[in-house]
Amino acid sequence: MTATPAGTADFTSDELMEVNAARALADATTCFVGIGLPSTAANLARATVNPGLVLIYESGTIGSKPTRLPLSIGDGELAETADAVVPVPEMFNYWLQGGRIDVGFLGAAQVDRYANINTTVVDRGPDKPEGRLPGAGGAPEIASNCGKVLMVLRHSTRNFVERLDFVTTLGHGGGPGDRKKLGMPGAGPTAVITDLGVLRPDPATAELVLTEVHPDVTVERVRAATGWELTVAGTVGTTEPPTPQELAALRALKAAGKPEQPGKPEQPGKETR
Amino acid sequence: MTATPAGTADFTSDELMEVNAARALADATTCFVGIGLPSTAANLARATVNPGLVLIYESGTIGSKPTRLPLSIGDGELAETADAVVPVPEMFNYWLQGGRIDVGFLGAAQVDRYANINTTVVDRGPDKPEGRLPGAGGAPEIASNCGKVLMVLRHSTRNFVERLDFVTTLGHGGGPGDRKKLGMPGAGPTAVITDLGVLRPDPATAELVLTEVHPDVTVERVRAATGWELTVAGTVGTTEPPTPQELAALRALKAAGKPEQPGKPEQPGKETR
Amino acid sequence: MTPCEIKNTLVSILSIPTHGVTMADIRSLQDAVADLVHDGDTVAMEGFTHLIPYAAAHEVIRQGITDLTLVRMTPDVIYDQLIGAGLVRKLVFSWGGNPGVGSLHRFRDAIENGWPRPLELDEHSHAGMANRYVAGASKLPFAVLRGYRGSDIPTRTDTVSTVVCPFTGEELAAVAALNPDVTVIHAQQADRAGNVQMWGLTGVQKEAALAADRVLVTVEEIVEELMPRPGGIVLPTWVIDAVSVVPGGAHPSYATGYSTRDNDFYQAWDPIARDREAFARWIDAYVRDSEGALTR
Amino acid sequence: MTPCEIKNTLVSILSIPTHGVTMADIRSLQDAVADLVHDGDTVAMEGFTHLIPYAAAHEVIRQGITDLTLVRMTPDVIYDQLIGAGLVRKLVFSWGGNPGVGSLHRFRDAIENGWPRPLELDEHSHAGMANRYVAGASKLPFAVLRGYRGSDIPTRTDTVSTVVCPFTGEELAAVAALNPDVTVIHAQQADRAGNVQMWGLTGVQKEAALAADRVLVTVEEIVEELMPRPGGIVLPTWVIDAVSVVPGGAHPSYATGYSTRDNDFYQAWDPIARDREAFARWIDAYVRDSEGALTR
Repeated sequence: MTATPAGTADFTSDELMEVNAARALADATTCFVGIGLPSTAANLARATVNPGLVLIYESGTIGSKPTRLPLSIGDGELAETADAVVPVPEMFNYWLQGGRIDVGFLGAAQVDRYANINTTVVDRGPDKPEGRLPGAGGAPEIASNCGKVLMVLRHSTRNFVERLDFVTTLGHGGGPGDRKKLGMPGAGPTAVITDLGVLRPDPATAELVLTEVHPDVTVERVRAATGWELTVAGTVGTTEPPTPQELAALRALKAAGKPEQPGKPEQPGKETR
Repeated sequence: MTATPAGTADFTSDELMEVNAARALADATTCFVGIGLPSTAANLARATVNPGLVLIYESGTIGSKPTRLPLSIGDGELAETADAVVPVPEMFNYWLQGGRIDVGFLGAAQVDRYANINTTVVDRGPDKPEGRLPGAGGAPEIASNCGKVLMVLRHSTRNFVERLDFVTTLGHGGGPGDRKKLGMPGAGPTAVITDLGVLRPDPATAELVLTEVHPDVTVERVRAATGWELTVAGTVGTTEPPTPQELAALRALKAAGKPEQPGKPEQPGKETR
Repeated sequence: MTPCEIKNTLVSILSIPTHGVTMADIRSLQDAVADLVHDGDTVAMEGFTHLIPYAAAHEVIRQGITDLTLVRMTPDVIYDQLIGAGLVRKLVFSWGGNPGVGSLHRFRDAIENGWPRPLELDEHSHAGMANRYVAGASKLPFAVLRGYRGSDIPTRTDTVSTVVCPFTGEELAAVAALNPDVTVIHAQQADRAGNVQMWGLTGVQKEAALAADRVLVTVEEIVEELMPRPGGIVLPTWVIDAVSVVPGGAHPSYATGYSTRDNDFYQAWDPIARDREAFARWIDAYVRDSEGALTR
Repeated sequence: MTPCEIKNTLVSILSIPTHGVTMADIRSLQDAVADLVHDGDTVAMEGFTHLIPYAAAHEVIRQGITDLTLVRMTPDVIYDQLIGAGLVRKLVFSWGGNPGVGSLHRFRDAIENGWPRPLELDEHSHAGMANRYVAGASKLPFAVLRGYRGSDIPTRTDTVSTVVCPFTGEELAAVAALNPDVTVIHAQQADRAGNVQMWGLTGVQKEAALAADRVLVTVEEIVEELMPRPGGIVLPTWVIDAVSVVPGGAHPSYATGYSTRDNDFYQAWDPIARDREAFARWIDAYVRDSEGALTR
């Protein structure tokens, strides 16, 4: 995270990524929100470009309006501020599979050129055991059933890989038409937003193409951080730096995300019951 | 309905049927209750032999404790007095199919010697259209999935038929073993309680056999009211007449079942909105 | 470049097309029915004894919307009226009686005598119907249950079949999903944004609504804020097309917290429905020419 | 013959054997765990972030009940502790992280290095796991979903397969039912009869409980009467085997209305779990030898 000056405000590349991810939700109506960066982006969108955005968390909350960033998808405030709370099976069956959700917002550990995702295991070399990642969570069906999918993750050759060690969640498979062949209702990933810029699938090939870079980021730097030979759009745009309002909203959300815990134990291990 | 004297109390054959049906629930723990006679019996059981009986109605109520006989399975009091109210799909999937219910209590339009049930259509002769009955409702799966099934209906050759015009709900099929072959979890009908007596399936043949008659009812009268050649048990018992307590409880339930309607319209057709 | 201009630029660069999600309109029942219910539609008016949307059905009768395929677990008096009015081509159901009273005479007359027109049937058990709605809400083509075993029902419908469990080899019943063109329900309350809350017996209304292409909800009243209720189900505005305020719109069914079931009406319906002319007079007097008809 | 004698006679004539339905016992956590959880059992301790039954898991650790197959959508720190304590043979799950913090290090150490013992995995997506519980609660052998498409997950499990819709020909995913030997959940309240109510995020607890052979519920408190709550789920006493009163029994998870999530604990867990010795010291200090251990 290097601080980049921009007019009156200093901001980090992470902040720019988060702001861009929020902006991508400007026209969304309902968003299935993964925890971490997607949750930051979705909550920032509600505080800036899209106050009416309906946030849906897999813990069962529909229309959550948290005032601070939740640490987990099951923080109490998500339920307390929701329009409706439903059981988890209903969430996945009636709401997600039921085609009710406009945008799925996902993170990833590894992504390939077709926006396929690995969050299961990584190969650490012939003499070492597989490295364990958290697993699928809701992602395979989020990516399949939401109208569109946005992804947000940091850009490095560790994350943007030539070949996934495991396909947890299908993005565009091996090219255009693969989703359709598999009977996946949604359009799949439409943008991958990183701390260096934005990649989008080429409609002809479904391959991720660099379409925007952040201010002061060169195309060469993005190429170097990408594990495959990156295709670059004919015209590469530059994303707008965060406005002071966006930055203030983002920082306020994050500051509010670390409240004093009521009944906070003196020792980390101490249980209060 | 002929009034039959019995000690100090007069009672009808219907009342005796209802009292006997309630007694059959003495050891039951949970009962899936059809509307009509089964509901009368189950509510009377709660008022007499089995105050702890858990009444379950297909409208979604678990543990209803109505103070008067509900007219429909969705009367408000069923929900207001319930331990839990669940959506209808949950009722059929988790509770009934889930094997949670001890006794299913059914009525019937036609029953055959194997306690199979028709509530769909009746053949009214070659020149006439089929006569229409209400249909299956919950019965096929109640009869399949409850631990046991009790039936209550009035005894006549119209109801107790040699051959059903339509099998809505399987009782014992064509004999012992048929339920098992079809993979039906519950034991099926164990008693058919009528206004003349009680029939039970012979364990060897699964055929309904007359095991008890009501006081002052002859075996011949039951034979004459049965549309097949009725098998009679070696010893036919006589059911006990209603106790004064049972009769009082039954009549109180029925009287309470006809309350003054709040906002009752002057004309039957007048809508109050 | 002002922040607003920046926003607009970025929206054009980064935004994604919306998925067609819109808020419910709060509008008159007359307009809502005219817009959402069309000749030939498959319509589910649900409510398991409780919250049956009678007022909306009466508006369908007034507008003469016809050739309907009606879907309901328990047709009840509401469908007896629509069938008797000659608007129904086909009925999908599982139990067709007047609860606690007896037969539905208009339903029987249509099936047995084709009056006022023949009525095609697709008949199931309650468990099957409930699961057909679940499949519909889940956007699955079918649902699985351990049902219909030994029953003749599957001989009279093409929407029951079987599947074999790939793990155990057990053969189970499969029922085809129900996805109505329109689902109509009655609820206690909506807020001004069109979010709806119902409570008490909630039956299969959530499934029926989420399975449908279009959803119309009549409500007892509009409130400033929906206060969460025990047993309450909230349907967010963006799954609903129109909300119409119709106090008492479930009569002779009821709305917990607002009214009680008019059991006398259900009993009084029996002689009315037994007689074709009495029925016609009742529909004219209390539906077609009623005061309510003029003000809605 | 007295009415009571009559009743007894009639019971013997007409009664039917009970289906094995009994009321829940209210008893100490120590006794309940000892009776209901056995070596080698398949155990689901559910609670989606909210109402996670930590106290019961700690009692399992104290009693050294081992060779468990643990089932949970999100193993969370609760299973990190059981895995690190060496009691777990196999894990059935869909997302194994410390929510909002990072890895579950005991879970990773067991999988990557077999410490303190190898850990077999049966891995799914959330949608798959949720539907496996639904099938279990419905006593169906499998559930159907439109899932796992294009994913490698089915190559590593024998509990995902396919079925073909008999109506449309579409191939869909089938997942095998989950029917744990024991399900353990935490709820806010029970009444003296052992009926239980929970509210807030209720996750898959109803399904997990109804899918299991045995059910243990820890509660914040016993109340005279369960007052229906918005969003409340009631499990009647006759589907529960034992209720144990354990105030704070979900800590560091939480119980809506009683406590808030101890996010600091989740963050503090990371360095403890990273280090095998620090973990062992923590388990000894706060679980095995804790005051709570003696009083329960």
